[in-house]
Amino acid sequence: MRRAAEWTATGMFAFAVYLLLATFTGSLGLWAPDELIAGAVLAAVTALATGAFLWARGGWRLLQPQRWILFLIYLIGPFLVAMAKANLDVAWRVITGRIRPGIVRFNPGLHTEFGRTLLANSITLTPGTLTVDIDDGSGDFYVHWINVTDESPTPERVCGSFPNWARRIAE
Amino acid sequence: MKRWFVLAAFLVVAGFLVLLGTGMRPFGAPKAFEMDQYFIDYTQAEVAANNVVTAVVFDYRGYDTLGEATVLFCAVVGVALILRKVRR
Amino acid sequence: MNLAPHASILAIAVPLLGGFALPLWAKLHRRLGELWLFLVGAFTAAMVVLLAVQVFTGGIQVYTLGASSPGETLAPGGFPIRIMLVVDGMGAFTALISVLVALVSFLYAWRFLTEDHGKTLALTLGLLLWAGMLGMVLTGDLFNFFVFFEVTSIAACGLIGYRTWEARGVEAAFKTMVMYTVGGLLVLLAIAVLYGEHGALNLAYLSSRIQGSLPDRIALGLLLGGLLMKVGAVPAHMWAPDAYGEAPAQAVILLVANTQASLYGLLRILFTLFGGITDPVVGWLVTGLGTVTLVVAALMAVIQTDLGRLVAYGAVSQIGYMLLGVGVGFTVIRARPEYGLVAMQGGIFHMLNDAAAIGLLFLCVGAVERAAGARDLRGLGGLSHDLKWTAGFFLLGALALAGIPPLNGFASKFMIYESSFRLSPILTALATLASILLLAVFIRAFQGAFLGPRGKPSEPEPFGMVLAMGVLALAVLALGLAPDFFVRHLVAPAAEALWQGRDLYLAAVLGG
Amino acid sequence: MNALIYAFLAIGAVFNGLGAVALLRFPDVYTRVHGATKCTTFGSIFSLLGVAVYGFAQGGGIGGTMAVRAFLALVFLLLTNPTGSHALARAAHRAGIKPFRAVVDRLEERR
Amino acid sequence: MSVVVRTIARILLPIVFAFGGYVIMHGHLTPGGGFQGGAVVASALALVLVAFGEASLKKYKDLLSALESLGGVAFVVLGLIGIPFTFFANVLAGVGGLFGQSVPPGPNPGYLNTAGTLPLMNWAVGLKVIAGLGSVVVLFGLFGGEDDR
Amino acid sequence: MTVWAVLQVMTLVLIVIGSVLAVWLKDLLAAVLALGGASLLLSLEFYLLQAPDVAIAEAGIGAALTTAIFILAIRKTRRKEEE
Amino acid sequence: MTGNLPFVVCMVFVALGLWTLLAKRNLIKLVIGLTLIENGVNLFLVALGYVQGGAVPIYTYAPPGVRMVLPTPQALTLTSIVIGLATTALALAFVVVIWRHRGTLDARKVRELRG
Amino acid sequence: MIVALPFGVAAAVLLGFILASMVRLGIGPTAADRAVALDTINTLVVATMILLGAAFGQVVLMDVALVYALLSFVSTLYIARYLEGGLK
Amino acid sequence: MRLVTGEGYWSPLAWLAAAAGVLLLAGLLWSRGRRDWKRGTEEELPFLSGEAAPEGARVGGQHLYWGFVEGLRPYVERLRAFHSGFVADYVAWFVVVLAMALLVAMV
Repeated sequence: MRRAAEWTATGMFAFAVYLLLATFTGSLGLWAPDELIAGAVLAAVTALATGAFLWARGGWRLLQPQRWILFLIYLIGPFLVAMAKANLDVAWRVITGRIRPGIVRFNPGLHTEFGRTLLANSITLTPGTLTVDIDDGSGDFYVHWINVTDESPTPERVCGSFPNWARRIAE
Repeated sequence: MKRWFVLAAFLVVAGFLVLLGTGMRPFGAPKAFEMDQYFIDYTQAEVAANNVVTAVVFDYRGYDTLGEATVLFCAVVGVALILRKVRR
Repeated sequence: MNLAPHASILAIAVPLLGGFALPLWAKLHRRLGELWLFLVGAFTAAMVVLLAVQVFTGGIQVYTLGASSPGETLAPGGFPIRIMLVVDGMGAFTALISVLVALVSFLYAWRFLTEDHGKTLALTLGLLLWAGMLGMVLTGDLFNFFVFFEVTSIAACGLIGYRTWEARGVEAAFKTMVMYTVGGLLVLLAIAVLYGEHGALNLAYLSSRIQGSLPDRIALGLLLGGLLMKVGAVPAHMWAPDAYGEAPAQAVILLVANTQASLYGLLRILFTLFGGITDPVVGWLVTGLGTVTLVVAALMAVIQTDLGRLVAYGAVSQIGYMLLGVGVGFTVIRARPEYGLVAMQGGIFHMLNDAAAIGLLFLCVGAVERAAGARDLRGLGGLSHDLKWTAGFFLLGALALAGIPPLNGFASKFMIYESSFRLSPILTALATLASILLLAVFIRAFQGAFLGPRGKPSEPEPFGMVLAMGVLALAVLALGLAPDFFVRHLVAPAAEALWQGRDLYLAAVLGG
Repeated sequence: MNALIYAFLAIGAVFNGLGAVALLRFPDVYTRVHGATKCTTFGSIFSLLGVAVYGFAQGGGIGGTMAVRAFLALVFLLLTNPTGSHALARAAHRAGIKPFRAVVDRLEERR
Repeated sequence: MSVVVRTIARILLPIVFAFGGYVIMHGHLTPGGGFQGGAVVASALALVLVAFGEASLKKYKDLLSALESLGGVAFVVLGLIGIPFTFFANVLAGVGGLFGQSVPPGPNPGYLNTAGTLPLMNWAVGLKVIAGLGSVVVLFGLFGGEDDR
Repeated sequence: MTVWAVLQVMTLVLIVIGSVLAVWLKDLLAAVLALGGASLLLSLEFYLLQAPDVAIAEAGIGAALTTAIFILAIRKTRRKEEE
Repeated sequence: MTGNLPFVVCMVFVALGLWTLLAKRNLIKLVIGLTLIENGVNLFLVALGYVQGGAVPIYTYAPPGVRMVLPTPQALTLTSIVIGLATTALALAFVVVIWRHRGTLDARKVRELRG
Repeated sequence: MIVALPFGVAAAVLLGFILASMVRLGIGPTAADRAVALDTINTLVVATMILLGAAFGQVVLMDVALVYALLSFVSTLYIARYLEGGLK
Repeated sequence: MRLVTGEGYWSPLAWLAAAAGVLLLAGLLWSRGRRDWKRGTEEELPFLSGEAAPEGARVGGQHLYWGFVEGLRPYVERLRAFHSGFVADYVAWFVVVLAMALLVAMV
């Protein structure tokens, strides 16, 4: 049962990707009917082939639509701002050459794979930080920080509110 | 002695190659292209495909593609043959 | 359904299909794979023979792939756009050689290869190599020629590396691979140049358009270089003894046939594609390289102690005879047609003789290796006590290759000597010298491997291998005893097709 | 509309250039990964947004498809780029490359 | 590889499959075709290999080689169905039915069910290339793991 | 000189640089990286020459799979070019 | 405008690859050299098909009234690319097996077959 | 045949940045540096391809960029896996 | 059964007839001799400079034509060095052939 649901979800995902790729091809709204049929077949095959790979433990929670909305809000809101700040930060450091790097450890308390991934990628793209390693067991993040102000920081000090966002979206 | 001989031969070959590069017809202005013009003009009517390149690959020159698939198959079988486990 | 008009394409498509499907059948059951191989081989051979009959009785056969009928060669504009198979006498002749060799090879491999997984893969590669040879020989399109050239290259390299449990085979395969790839890429470069200049890939159409401008001539040079390498002319021959020496026996004879298919390509390019502009100097190049090849390879064979490598140098030396014959023919054919024709007939006839005789020798080497587990002449001896058939066949092949009269090598060498004497006696002297050297070498090898007191006892060769060798031995005898029959019915049309057939070839493709 | 596109393109070019400069100027692998990833991702996003806006402005099948393609490329970049740089940084650390003038290296301590 | 890479690989895998399928399927309309799409999907196999370790693909080795043979056979058979006319004749183009529609001349947005045997050939070649390149990568990855030489 | 010509020349120069690096570097991994870069820029050049089919094939086969196979082969052998 | 620069660059590639084969001693470097020659030939083929100001030879969303570049060289190049990959894979398989037997990648030491 | 000039100019600028990254690919002291440079080049090329697709006014060209955006990741991962000593 | 060449012809059957005649003659002569002439004497043994043959001695492949091979050796050694087994040399000689072919094709 769970397997079937996973495969269905994978198929839907692949179908969505296919639909994005094949937009503006026909008369039926944006898509031609034959495109839709072909896409459905392709999505089914994709689900059969890759369904076993897509789902890790705890992936269920990602199927709730409110989390997607939250994710979009996060992407457009705090994430984009942080990213812009990150770039200006890099610009400043490139020009002045003032860096004080180090690898620090903190534990944001995330447990699912998706949550950790989301946080890690956010950290990588935001000011002055770069995820170097994640301890699979304890969930410790090892982060290369370009301007170390605290050798044993709290999560908030390194990446602001991101752990909370990640928890809300993925856990 | 042999080094210089080979170097001279290499220079001859390289010289001819560069001569070829400069001595070809001008870049961007093909001299004879009846065949390609035929493909461009008739693909939609004969093969009913929009992509002329695919039409050439699979229809007009489909036999080449068969050979190419054979090359790939040969390579895969060859790799399997070379990297197989041998009990000796 | 009437398959006769489709014989030329079926001769290529069926072995390809067989090669693709063979692993599937073999995965179901081993016997099933062997049965499938037998069926495919028989059908393909039948198709090639049918095609050859058509060609030798009805002239050049043209087959347009993908058109609405096989004979529809030209597009409305009056130029060829699709790939064509064009088979003339020479193509049919070479295809027949490859059929003979390939069938013998499969028959031999049936009992020769013992390992299960590797056997399936090796048979697949052998089938595809055969298909590639047929494709190379029957095609009438330059790029298609290149594609099948690469098919044969890659399949051959995979087969050479069959012995992965020792480093020598893989080393030979790597060296061969480098050479084949460079040669193939330069051939592709030449084809690209011709395409860029004339906007076509059809051999006949290109031939009618080539005027001898600078790019055309450079393309000729590149094609000559690449194909001479693949044929194995000294000094670019060095991959050949490695490959022939290290590959398993059933693959080596396919490699020999592959060399001859490449020689066919060389001839096709010299006589048909560039037939309008080449002058005798090219013939002198081929003649000179051929002479050097036969002398150098024979001399190198003298000091070899490895049986396989010794025979391999003998094989390279035979390539020299073919190049000599064809080169002499190309040089003098305008000035003295009667000798030129004889020389070319000699060179082409020698292709067939060489395939039979050297193939027989290589198969014997394989049998020796299988029985004794070694090939070094310093350790071998006394094998004729156990391998009676192999000893007899080896002697037969050696004598045939050295040109002892009633056997097949004599007839073709006789033709080559006689006509090359007209061009320059030095060539004949060198060729005779090489022949004598080879006789000495092979007698020495025979004595070393087969005569003497019995060593450790070894099991006799299985029936399948004896049968394979017997077929080639029969061919050697038949070719030796009735040379005129084969020359009149196979070789003369082939030589004619090369020499005077250019106009016919062009007319068959381009009409009028 | 044109002004918006030009602005996007200019921002994209500037940030991409910043990435290249950071790649050249920073002292060690980790800082280079910092500069290169952040700046090129951000710059590429703006470049692609420029194309997407151009496509929407054009409208119709061509423009719409162009916008969708640009958007998809953007999504793919956002997915793959930080992951790739994370993998590289981790690999560099495991390969034994020390951070340049690091004040603290907790990861090293763990081993 | 780390959890980040594995998760992103999980997400990317269906995307790459769908995209590769799109490239193969639309070979006669947009750039792409059997070889290109096959290469894309084969890279997805390479991605699985690198992200989840070599062992993850070990059990698919036989399946891949069988699929490759099937692809090759299908391609030749698709050539052979043209044999009433000639080998590789495009008998399905322009006769109506599945894949048999004709296209209007000149630029157009493209229709999926055109081009005769081309889409089928694309799929045959695509299957072949996926399986072939995939098994090359897998063979390289698995070589020398547990050696009994 | 149009923009197209500028792009063309720059891409060609970049490919040549990448290829020379691939030949010149002693570290085989670095050479393979440079080859991958050259292959990628070759794909860009195909793109400029209006050949998207070839560009996709080159991107998929030349830049991704060839690099992967090369790296697997280097992993099974040795990384540095011996002197 | 750019003249015959693309053709010359292709030839430079071929010469560079040949030079690599002649001068380098590492087996993997030799394979890299083969790849370079192949890249040069591929680029040459595609460059042959270019028509000044031409468009992609695909009718889907094509700009109306523009000449198309020649399709045949692109088809040939596709074939050639796949052949190149096949060659590279097989050659690298040989290299790996040679390494397992000999423990060296130096071509000067991989010469048991000589004379 | 560039239809939209600004995109072409932007692409040319990005190509210049690729040249700068190429320098790091050449001089980078460790292999990790070179890998980072290659990763940067990948991103820049994807952006360049999209820009050029807009510049030429041809949508079909953009598929290449999508393919590359997906596949460059694979080669980066292989390099990373190699550097960290995996890939047994 | 005549293979006509430019100068003359070659007929294997005639040759076989002649060979059969010669063989017949030889057999005739041979049959005139005494069968038991050498049986059982030490003349059957190989002659090794008057020494007794060592146990297990065998004339191997490398011993045949020893002088012939040694006489050729100075020439062949040079050729042997030429076959160095080194891949770059293979390519180098290929490049030489290519250069020759290109130069010849220019004529």
